[in-house]
Amino acid sequence: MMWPEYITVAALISIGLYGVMAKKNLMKIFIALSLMETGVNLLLITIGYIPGGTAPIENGNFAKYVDPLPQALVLTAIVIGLSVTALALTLLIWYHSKTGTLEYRRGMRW
Amino acid sequence: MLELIFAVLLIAAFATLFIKSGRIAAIISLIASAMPLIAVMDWANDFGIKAFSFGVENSMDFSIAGITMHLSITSFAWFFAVMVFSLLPPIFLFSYSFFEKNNGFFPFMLFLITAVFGILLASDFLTLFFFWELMAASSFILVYISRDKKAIMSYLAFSVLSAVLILVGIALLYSQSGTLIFSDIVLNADKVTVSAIILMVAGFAVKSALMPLHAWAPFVYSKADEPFVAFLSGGLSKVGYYGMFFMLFALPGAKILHQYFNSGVATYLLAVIGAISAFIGTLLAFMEDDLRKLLAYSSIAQLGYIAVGFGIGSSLAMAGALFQAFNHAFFKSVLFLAAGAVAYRTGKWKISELGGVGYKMPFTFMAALFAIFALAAIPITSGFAAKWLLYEAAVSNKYIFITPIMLIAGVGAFLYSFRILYGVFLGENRHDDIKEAPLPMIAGMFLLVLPLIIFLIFPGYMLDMMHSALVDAGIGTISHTNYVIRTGTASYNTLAVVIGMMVVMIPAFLIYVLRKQKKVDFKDNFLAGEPYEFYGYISMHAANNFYKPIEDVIMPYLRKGAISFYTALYNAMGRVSDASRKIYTGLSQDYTIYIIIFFFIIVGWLIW
Amino acid sequence: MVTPVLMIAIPLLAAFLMPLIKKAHRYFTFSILLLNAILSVLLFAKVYNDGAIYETIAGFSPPVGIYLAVDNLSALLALIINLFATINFVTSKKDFKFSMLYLLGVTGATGIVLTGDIFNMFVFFEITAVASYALVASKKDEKAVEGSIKYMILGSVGSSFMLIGIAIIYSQLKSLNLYDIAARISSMDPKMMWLSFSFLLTGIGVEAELFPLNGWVPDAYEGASSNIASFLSFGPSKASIYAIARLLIIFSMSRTYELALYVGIATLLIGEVAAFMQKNEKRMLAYSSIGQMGLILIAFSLIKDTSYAIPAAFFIIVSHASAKSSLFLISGKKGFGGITSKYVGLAGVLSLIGMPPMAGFWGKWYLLMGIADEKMWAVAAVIIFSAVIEAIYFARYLHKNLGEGESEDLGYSIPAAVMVSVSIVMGILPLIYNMAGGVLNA
Amino acid sequence: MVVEKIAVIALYTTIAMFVGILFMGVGRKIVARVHNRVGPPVYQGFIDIAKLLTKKTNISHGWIYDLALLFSMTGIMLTILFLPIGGVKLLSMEGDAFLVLYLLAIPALGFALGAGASGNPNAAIGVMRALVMMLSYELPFVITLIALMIYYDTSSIAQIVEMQHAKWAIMIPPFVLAAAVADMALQGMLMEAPFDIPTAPHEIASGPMAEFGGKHLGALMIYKAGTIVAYTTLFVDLFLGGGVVMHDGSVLAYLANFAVWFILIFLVFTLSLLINTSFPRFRIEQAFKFYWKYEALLAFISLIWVYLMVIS
Repeated sequence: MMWPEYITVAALISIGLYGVMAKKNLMKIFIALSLMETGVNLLLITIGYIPGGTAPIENGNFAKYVDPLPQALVLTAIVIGLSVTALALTLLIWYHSKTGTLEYRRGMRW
Repeated sequence: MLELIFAVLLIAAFATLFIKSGRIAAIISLIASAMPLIAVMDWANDFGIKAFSFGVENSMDFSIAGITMHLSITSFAWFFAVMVFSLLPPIFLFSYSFFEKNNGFFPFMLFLITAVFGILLASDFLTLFFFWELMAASSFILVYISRDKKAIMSYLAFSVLSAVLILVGIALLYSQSGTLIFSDIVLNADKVTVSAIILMVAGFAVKSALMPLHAWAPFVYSKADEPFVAFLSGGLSKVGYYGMFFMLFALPGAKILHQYFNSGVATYLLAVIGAISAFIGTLLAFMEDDLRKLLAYSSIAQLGYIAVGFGIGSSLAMAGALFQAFNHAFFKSVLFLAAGAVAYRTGKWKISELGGVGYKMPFTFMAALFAIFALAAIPITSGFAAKWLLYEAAVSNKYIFITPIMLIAGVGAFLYSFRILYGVFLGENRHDDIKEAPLPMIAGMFLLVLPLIIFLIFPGYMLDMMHSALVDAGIGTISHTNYVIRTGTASYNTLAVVIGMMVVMIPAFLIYVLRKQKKVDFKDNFLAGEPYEFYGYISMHAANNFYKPIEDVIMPYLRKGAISFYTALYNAMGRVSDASRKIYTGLSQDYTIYIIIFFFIIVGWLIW
Repeated sequence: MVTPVLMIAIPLLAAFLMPLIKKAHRYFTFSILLLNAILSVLLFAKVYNDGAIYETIAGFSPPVGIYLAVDNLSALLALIINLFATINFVTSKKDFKFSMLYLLGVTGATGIVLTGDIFNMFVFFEITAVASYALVASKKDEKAVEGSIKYMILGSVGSSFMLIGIAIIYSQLKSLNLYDIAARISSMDPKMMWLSFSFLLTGIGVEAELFPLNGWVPDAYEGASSNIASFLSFGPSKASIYAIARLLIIFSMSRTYELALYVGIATLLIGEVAAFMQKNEKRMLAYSSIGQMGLILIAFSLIKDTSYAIPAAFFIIVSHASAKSSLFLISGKKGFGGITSKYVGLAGVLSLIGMPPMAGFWGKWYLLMGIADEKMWAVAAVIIFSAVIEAIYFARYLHKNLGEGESEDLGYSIPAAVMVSVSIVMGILPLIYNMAGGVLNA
Repeated sequence: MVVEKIAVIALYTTIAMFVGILFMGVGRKIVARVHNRVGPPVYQGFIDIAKLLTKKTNISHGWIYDLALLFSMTGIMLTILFLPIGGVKLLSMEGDAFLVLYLLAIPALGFALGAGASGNPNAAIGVMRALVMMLSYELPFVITLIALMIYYDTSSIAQIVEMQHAKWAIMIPPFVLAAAVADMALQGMLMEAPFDIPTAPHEIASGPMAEFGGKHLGALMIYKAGTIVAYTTLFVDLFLGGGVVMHDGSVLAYLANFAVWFILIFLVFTLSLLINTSFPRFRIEQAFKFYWKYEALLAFISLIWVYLMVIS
C-alpha cells in the first residue's frame, strides 16, 4: 500500500473541507474547494498507479502499465474543476460588485 | 348508455368552462344534470319500485392505466343516488337566476356531479377513491371561487385529510385481502382490518361534517356560492354517509368491529359522536348571527342524527337515519337556496341586518317556512317521521345517554328555526324596496319542497324506497303501511296526525283568516302611532344578540371547541415550522457541516 | 434509427455552435430542444416496444467503453426532461449565452438519465451542475448570485464526494459500467462497498435535494428567475433522484433501501414542515420541492419489494415536474392576475396534493398500495401528516395569490399551462380513451 | 265505528276545554285566596272567553300572524287527542310520547310566527324566552320520560298507562324523584311562577300575546285552557296511572276513571298554583341554570337508577 499518497489525499481533502466549513471569506472557500478537488484527483491517480509502472504507451510490456483510465478521468475532472473555478471567480466578482464584500450578508436564510 | 351519461356530463362540464353567460351555462347544466337522474329513476325497477324504463345498464367496466374500474349500482347506492341527484335539477334551475356570469360554478359543479355519480356506482376501491378525490378536487375549486381564506384552507386541509385517511384505509384492507373489488373482499376481525374500517369511517365522516372533523363546515358553508352550498350540505354530506353506510353495513364493518371488540363499543361511540354533534351543533347554531353559519351548524347537528342511526345500527335506527338523510338533503337545500335568494335581493347575510323579507318575498318565505318545519321536525312534516324512528331506536336499545341528548337537540332546533323565521323573514320590515325572487329560483325551491310534502303523508313510500337497501345490507326493515309505521313498542300514524290537524285547522282558518280587514302597518305595532322619526333611528328589530341570556350561560363551556383546537394546532405547527426552518441558516459553511455529518452518520450506520 | 446518443450529442453540438448563430439563437435553441423532445418520444416508443437499449460509444466494449443504457423509466424521464425543457424555453428572453447554458443543462440532465457508465454520469452531473450555477446566477442580482454561490459550493463538495465514491469503486472492481458494477458488487470488500455507497449517496444527494444535503435549495430557487427555478425542478433534480434510484439498484442491499427510506422520510418531513410557515412564495415552493423529492425517494426505496414502486415514483416525478415547474413559472409576482395563471395554480396544487384527474393522484395511489404491500404503517402515518401540512400551505398559497395584483404575463402562464396539462393528460388520458371507445360501442 | 270514535273524540276535547276554562277560573280564585283577596268567580273564564269571542276585529296583521292561532290551537288539540284521558285512548294508540313532545312544541313555533309577524319587540322577546324555557325544562322532563320508557319498555303513553294498572309509577322509588323533577318541569310548561318568564306581564306586556286582541285573544284563552289540561294530563298519565282505577270497561268504570282523572289533574294543577303563589319570578338564565344543573342532575340520577333496575 501507498500510505504517503493516501495520507496526502486525506490531508488535502480534510484541509479543503475545513476551509469550506470554517472560512467566512468566499474567496478562501473557493480556494479550499480547489484544494479538495486536487486531493480527489490525487486519489484517482493513486488508485491507478502501480509502483514501478510505465506510462501506458504500447510498447509490448503489458504487465507494467499504469492503469490509463484513472488518468483519463483525472484529466476530465481537472477540466471540470477549472471551469467551476472560472465560474466561481466570475460569480465572486459579481457578488463583490453588488455587495462590496466577499462574505455572506445573511439576507437569504430560513 | 352509462358511458353516454358520463360523456354528456364531462362534455357539458368542458363546454360550460368556456361559456361566459351564466344563463346558457345553467341551461346546459340543467339538461346534463337530468341525465344521471334519469338513469337513477330507471334503476328503480331493479329495487322493487315500479318506474319507467330506458334500459340504462346498471354496471360497466372501464380500463384505465392497466387497472379496471368497475361500476355497478347497488341498492344502497341507489337510495343515496335518488336523494343526491334529485337535488340537482332544482339547484341548477335556481342557479339560472342566481348567476349572471359563469364564475366557474357550472363546470366544476358538473365535474362534481360526475364524481358523485362515479362514487355511488363504484364497485371497487380504486374507482371509489378516484371519484372521491375527483369530488374533493372539484368541490375544492368551487370553494376556491369564494375567495375566503379560512374556507379555502380548512376545506383543502380536511379534504386531503379525508382522502389520505381513506387511502390508507384502502391500503390496509388491500394488504389484508389482496383485492380491491368489493364483492371479493372477505374481512377478518383482526387489528389491521379494524383500523382500516375506523380510518375509512373517519375519512368519510369528514365529508359529513361529524363533530370533531367538522371544523371546515362553518367557514365553507358561510362563504361559498349558495347553490353549491345547498348541494354541499344536501348532497355531498350524504355521499360521506354513503361511504360510512357502505363501510359499516355493506362490507360489513359493523359486524367486524363487533367481533373484534366483543361488544358494540365502536359503533356505540359513533352514535355518541353523532349525538354530541347534534347537541353542540344545535347550541352553536342558535347563537350564530350569520345566517349561513347558523345553517352550517344546523347542518352539523342534523347530520349528527344520521350518525346516531348508523351507530345504533338496528333496522329502526337505519330506517330513521336514511329517512333523516333524505329529509335533510331536501330541507337544507331549500334553506340554503332561500338564504341565497334573500341575499340575491338584499345582499345581506347577518340576521341582525335582515328582517321583514318575508313580506316582500312571500313565496321564498313559504318554501323556507316549510323547510324549517321539516328541520324542526314538526309532526306535520316528514322530518318528524325520521326523528321519531331514531328516538324509538335509541330508547328501545336503552341508550340512556344518547336519547336525551338527541331529544334536547331536537328541541334546540326550534330555537334556531325561530331565529331564521323572526330575524330574516318576519319582524321589522327593513326592506321596502325589494322584489320577490325571480321565478326560476322559486320554482327550484318549490320543486325541492315537493318530496317533503309527499313523504309527510306517506312515510311508507320512503320506507319502501329504502327497503331493498336495508335488506341487502342485512339490516332488515320495519313493518309499515303507506302511512303507519310500527315498531315493536309503538306506532306512528301520519294520517291520524294530518287529519286531526286538518280538522282543527280548517275551521280556525275559516274563522280567522278569511276576513276582509284593514291591514295595519307593522310600525304601528311598536310605535303606537308615533311617527317613525320620533325616536330618531331606533332599530325595533330584536334579532341582534337574540339569545343573549342563554348565550352567556352556555358560551363559557363551548369556547374551547374543535375549531379553537385546530387553530391552536395550526399555530403550534407554525412554531415547529419556524423552528425547523432555522436549520437553513443561509451559510454554505453550515450546510457543508451538515453534509459531513450526514456522511459520517450513514457510514456509521451502514458499516456498524 | 433512433439512438440515445443523438439526444446527448445534438444539444451538446448545438451548444458549442451557439456563438456562431448569435442572431437567431432562440429559434435555433428551441428547434434543437424540440428535435430532442421528438427524439425522446421516438426513443420512448422504441424502448416501450422493443425493450431496453444498450449502446456502446467509441467502439470499446464494456467494462471499459462508454456505455448508454436506456430502459422504460429512463426513456420516460428523458422524455419529460426534454419536453419540459422545450416548453420552458419559450419563456427565455435572454441572450445566446443563456441559450447555450440552457442547452448544456438539458444535455447534462438527459445524459445522467441515459448513461450506463458511472463516470459518464459524473461528467453529465458536472455539465448540468455548472450550467445550472450559471443559469441561477444569470439573473445577476445579489440574491441570484448568492444563491448560485451556495449552490456551487455545495455542488462542488458533492461532486468531490461522488468522485471519491467512483474512485473507490474503480479501485475495487476496475470497472465503471453500471451493469458490470451491479453484477459484481458483492465481490467488493463490504467496508469499501459501504464507504463508496456513502460517498456516492452524499454526492448525488446534494443535487437530488436530500435532507440534510439540500441547504442550497431554498436560496438557489429563491434567487433564480422563475423559468430557471422551473428548470431546476424538472431537470437536474429529477435526473439526480433517478441517479439515486440507479445507485440503489446497483447496491441492491436491504440496508441501503432502508437507509433511503429513512432519508426520504426525513426529507419529506423537513421539507413540508419548513414550507408550512414560509411566506416567501418561491422559498415555499422550494421547500415543498424538497418534500416531494423525499416522497420520490420513499417510492424508490420500495423498488426491491413491490412492483408498485416504479409507477408510484414515475407518477410523482411527472406530477412534481409538471406542477412544480409550472408553479415556479407563474410565481414571482403579486397574485395570479389572470384566468390562465389561476387555473395553472389550481391544477398544479391539486396535482401536487394528489387529486385526480392529475398524475399526482396515481402517484399517491401507487405509493400507498406499495406501502400496503410492505405493511409499513409508520410511513403511511408520515405521509398522512405531510399531505395535510402540504394541503394547508398550498391552500394559503392559493388564497394569497387570489388578489388582483399585476396582470399576468401570458408569455409565462401559457407555457405553464402547457406544462401542467401534461400532468392532467398523464392522469386522464386512459380515461378519455376508454370512454370514447365506450361511447362508440354504445 | 269511525263515527263513534269521532263523536267520542269531539266530546272529550270539548270536555277537556271546559275543564281547562274552569280551571283557569278556579286557579284565579285559589291565587286570590292565597293572596287574601276575594277573587273572581270560578266561571270567570267562561265569561271572559265569551266576551272576547263575540268581539269583532277590524284590523289584520297579515296571514302569518293568524298562523299563530292556527298552530297553537292545532298543537294543543292534537296533544289532547293523543293523550289518554282517564284511561280513554282517543288516538293515543296512533302515536307515542315523542309525538306528544313534538306536538306540544307546535304552539311555540306558531307563536314564533305570530310574534314575528306582529313586529312587536316585546312579542319577540317573549317568544325568545318561551323557546329558551322550552329548551330548559325539556331536558329534565325528557330524561324522566326516558326513564319511564325504559322501565316500561315502551314509548307509547297509552301502554305506559296500562302498565301502571297494578302500581302507579310514583310508587316505585326512582320515579318519586322523577316525578318531583317532572313536576318542576310542569311548572315551566304551565308558565307558572317561578317560571312565568315568557309572559311576564309587568315586564314585557304579556310577551307573545302582546298584539293579540278580540277573537284572537279569546282563542288564545281557549288555548291556555287546553295547555292546562294537556300538561296536567300528561303528568297524571305518566306518573299517576292516568287516573285509571277500574279496568272492566263498564260505564261505571268510565265515570269513575274520569272522576279520578279530574281530581288528579286538579290536584296537580293546584300544587302548581301553590308553588306559583309562593315564589317570585326567576330570570331566564336562572331558570335555565336551575333546569340544566339541578333538575337535570336529579333526573339523570333517577334515569340511571331505573336503568340499573331494568338491566339487573
